[in-house]
Amino acid sequence: MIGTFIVIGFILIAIFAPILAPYDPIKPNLPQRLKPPSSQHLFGTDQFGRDIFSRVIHGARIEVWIIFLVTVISGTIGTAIGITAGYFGGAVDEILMRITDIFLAFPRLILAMALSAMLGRGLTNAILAISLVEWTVVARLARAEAMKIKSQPYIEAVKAVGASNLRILLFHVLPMCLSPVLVQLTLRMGTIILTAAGLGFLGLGAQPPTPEWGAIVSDGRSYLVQQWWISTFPGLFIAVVVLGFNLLGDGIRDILDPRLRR
Amino acid sequence: MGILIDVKNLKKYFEIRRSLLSKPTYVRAVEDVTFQIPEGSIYAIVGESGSGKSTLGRTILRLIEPTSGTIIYNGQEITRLDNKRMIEYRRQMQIVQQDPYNSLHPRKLVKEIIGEGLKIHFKMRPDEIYLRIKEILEMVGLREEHMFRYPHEFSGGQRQRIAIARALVLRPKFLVLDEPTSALDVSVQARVLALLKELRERFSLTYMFITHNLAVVDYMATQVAVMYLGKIMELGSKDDIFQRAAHPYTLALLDCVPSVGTGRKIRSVPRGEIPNPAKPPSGCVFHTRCPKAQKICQEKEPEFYELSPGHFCKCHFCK
Amino acid sequence: MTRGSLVDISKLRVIFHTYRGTIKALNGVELWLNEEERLGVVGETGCGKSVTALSIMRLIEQPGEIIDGKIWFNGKDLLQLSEDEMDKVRGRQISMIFQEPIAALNPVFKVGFQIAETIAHSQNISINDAYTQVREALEMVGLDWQRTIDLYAHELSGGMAQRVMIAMALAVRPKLLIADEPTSALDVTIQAQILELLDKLVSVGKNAVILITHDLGIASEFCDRVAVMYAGNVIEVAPSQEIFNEPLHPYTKGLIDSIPVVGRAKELTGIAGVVPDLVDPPSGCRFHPRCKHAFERCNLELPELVQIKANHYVACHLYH
Amino acid sequence: MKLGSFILRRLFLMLLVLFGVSVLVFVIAKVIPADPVGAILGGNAPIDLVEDMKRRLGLDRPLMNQFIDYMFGLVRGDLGTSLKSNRPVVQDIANFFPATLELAICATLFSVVLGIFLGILSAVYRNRFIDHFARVFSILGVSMPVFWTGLLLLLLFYFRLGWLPGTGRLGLFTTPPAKYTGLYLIDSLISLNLEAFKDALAHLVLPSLVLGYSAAASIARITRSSMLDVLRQDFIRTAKAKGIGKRLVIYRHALRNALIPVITIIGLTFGGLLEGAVLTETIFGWPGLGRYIVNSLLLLDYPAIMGGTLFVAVIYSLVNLVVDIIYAALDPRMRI
Repeated sequence: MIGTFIVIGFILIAIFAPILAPYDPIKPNLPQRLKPPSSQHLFGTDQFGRDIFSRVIHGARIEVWIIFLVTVISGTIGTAIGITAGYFGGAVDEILMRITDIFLAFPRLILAMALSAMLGRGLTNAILAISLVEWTVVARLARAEAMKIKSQPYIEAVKAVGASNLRILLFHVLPMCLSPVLVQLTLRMGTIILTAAGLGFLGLGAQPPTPEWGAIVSDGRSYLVQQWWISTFPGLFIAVVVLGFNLLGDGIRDILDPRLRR
Repeated sequence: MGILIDVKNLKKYFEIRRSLLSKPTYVRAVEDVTFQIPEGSIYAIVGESGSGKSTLGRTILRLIEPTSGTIIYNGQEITRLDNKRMIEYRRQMQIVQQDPYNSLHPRKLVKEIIGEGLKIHFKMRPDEIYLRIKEILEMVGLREEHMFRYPHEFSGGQRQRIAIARALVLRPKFLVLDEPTSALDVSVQARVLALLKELRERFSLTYMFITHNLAVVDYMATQVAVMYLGKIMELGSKDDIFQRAAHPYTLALLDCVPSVGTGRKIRSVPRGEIPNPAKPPSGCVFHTRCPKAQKICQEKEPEFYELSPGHFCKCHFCK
Repeated sequence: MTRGSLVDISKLRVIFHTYRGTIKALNGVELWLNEEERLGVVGETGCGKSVTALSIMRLIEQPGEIIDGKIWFNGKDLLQLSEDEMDKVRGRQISMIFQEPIAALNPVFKVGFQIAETIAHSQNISINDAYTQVREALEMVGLDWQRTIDLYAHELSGGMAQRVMIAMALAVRPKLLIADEPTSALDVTIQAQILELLDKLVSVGKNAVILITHDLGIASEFCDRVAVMYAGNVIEVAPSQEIFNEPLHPYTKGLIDSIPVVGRAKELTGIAGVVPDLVDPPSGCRFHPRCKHAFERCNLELPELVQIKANHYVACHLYH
Repeated sequence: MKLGSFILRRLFLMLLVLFGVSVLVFVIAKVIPADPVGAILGGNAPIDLVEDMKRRLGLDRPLMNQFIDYMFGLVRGDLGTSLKSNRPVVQDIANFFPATLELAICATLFSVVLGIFLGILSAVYRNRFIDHFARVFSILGVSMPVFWTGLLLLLLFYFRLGWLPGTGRLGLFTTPPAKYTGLYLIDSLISLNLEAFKDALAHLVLPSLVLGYSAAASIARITRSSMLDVLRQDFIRTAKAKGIGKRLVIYRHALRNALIPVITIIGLTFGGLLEGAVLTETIFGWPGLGRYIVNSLLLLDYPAIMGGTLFVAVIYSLVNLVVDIIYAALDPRMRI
């Protein structure tokens, strides 16, 4: 429940960011630099005098954009590769899964870092990099699902009725794989934000002055001792939103797992 | 009566590879099976788990590709037809599977489940399809409004009726019934079996009835084949098997059936366990458990002796 | 208590809490048996026969709950015992075997250890000391003890695993053995072996048995008396020959008319309708919506289990 | 499958994957960047400087030749020379890795012990206070960004309270212990340098805490669900029916089964620790491999990037291999 509220709130903030944010998130306002939180600047200001609150609010848009694109890209690639491997099995499966293994041989963040840096630092390439890491999760799941579904009697029944492989794959196997894949993607959304923020923090993701949350935390590092607010508030937002996604994910898992019902 | 299904020397081996590097072993699920199903009969295949009865049914429909042998349907060899040409035969040969809880696509409406085959095989307008589905649902004892429900809204018996409707809506001639009632309670089983008998009369169908339950065989079948470890041990008419059984395994199976309301009976239960089908015994595959086993049984596989017309038995001592 | 000298269950009610609502699984079950007696409990899926067995063992877990009733065993009401006292009943005075024998054995311990553990608990000795009795237990069930003792559950066939379960259950010499569908997962020849083995061992050990099964043939052959359950109630109890040859309750009759019997050609009638949803069960007699003989009272009042003849009880308004 | 042949098979697969990994690293570093030299030198660099740089990087040669050279180098254990430090990358890794290893080991110990302990308590006392506490603890742990908790703890315990040292592996005035393993805790003990031991330990507390917390949280979550899963199995009902009592049912019959899947998670967690180390090391100025990789990525130091990522992938694969073998050894069902 709390999770749902947080996630909905997060999305609403992203949608209405231009209305909610009192100041421009990017334009410097040097006279107002490094002001502590006050009624004028709820979360204080940074070294360029930009309002942290406005930057964080606009940051929500960026995070939503990241989640959306990564989910779509990695979901599509992963599902396509996963169900092909799972349904056809044999050599196709062997090859596709070894490729997946290669991507899985890296710790995720490190692979994302390398990809992002080599593609050229920036928001779009960071999204691409994260997608190229995330698809393996989807692929493994989609493969397992496809294999499970393929051996179900109702698929055999469709075959008995005379359906072709392509028809079975698209109309019968794919729809059944989709819902676990969507659930998995929802469960991963928290992780996606953490990865994106991590890249931003390291300077390998979204670049200043883009108000990406991880990048803002990084901005505040040098001012940590005196101007603690610059890093604290965006970090808090990351934590709360990821918490929201994780709570939501736990809730979905409980509903889907009939054994846990009570 | 003509022969509808003629199976010759059919084999189906499954390859088991323990790892990439090791040599594969083979499970001989169906080992050199030959038999004929006369048109209009209910041909029962009886056996315990691992006997290959279910694999046999699927191989005949080419849901699993045979390793070798031939399958002749209505005079036409279908063993090596390509997918395109096989489609027409798929329409004529249908299957009802064992587990009604997994044999219906959980996300599709009953109308879509039954209509799928119609869309593949016939160029029909939606209203024609609708009428066909309605008609078949009524024949299996369901109602028109059931079309718009999902499988989970039905009981096991009703689901099995939907599966029967899915098979029959294509107007097939031949139906493989793979343990169609073993997942059902007896009171429901009785009604499904009665329905299957009635539908056979009505559409002059031929059934291949796969089961482990001899009492159901006695109730349903006209012909019986008894399988053990991939091989047919004995086959004949229902009376051949139930009155004049010759194979020790058939006798043992008959003996193991619990009696109802007549008190305890003394039985000769075969000792030991069913061997691993990947490592079948030498000679006669039943010799490890057979009360009559002699030295020859370990060494030589018995021939298929014809005891009387149509009654065959694979045992050295059945004559 | 006069009905049974070993076990007397009365008015047992069990519910399960689910998202869909409360499942009224047992609706006042009445069951009893004497020392060394064998009682078959038969019924179709969801009738509550397994729940009854688990209730006797007090193994009903969340989200299930025993809300009412008494289970007298050997002079004590099991439902009043503390958990510690109950642990002295389980595995000492009452043993249980289950339907899926391979899953019922712990996958990471060897068979020998699991048997020794059971013996150790029942005799209050150490597991090491109990190992000396494992050989005897395995030989009792016809297994080669040297080969079996070091195997894991996944290395056993279903038949072997059930033998191990029987060895475990009977090695403690329980007064009562509860067998919950012990052969339903097995092939007919193996089923016959297991039943024969159980028959022999139970006769020698003088154990009372509650055999839960959906197969009326097995109950009829193995048991002295048979209780038929429907939708959470025991609806008829009679000596096993009698219940098949002279059934009284319309459900029992319908059930018997549904069973195909080898060599006895008859039409199978089955029972019309479906088993009720126990979240919202029918009022009165739970069978009345499917009963050909139902009249007004059946809809209003739950019939009690009353004695009609010697040892023959039925819960049906037709006989009151 | 015998354990031996299982290990052989896994080793073979790992070699195959590692070959793919080296190809992928090559692709990432040499194929993806459109204009690496431009990226390093900036767009307006004089042409001869660009040419020189290209020659130094070997970029003037066909891709295939570059690949062959790279693979031969790998086989000889030569990862090239860092553009920044001008030292062989292998030597750099040898210098930086022990710091990361020390940190990862401390964090692993902390997270495994705490995570498994909390997970078990949580499952056994399901829906009781301890369960609620453990669940809050773990969901916070997997939700809070490591770099943020790190900064906050640094602010509190170093800048404000001054209880713990802030950055680096040792204080400015502590002489590093003689080098045997590169792990300061062990080296200082071997050389009986107690001063250095205490200092190194103090420096390890905050980073391992930050790094270990999120790992502990995910281990606790997995342990809990694995334990709950096992408690629903048939054999638990059998154990209860034996009357051996709740404690034995849980600690003898359930725990061993529940810990088997947790073992694999520890392998994955180690990967998490490696990536967490990148962030933690950056915050705590920890001279480890993670920071080395970040710096080389920021500077586009190609040989260092390739060597560093490749090395991390090899370590990660090895850890997962070991974990798989332990798994197979623990679960009798794997040894068919």
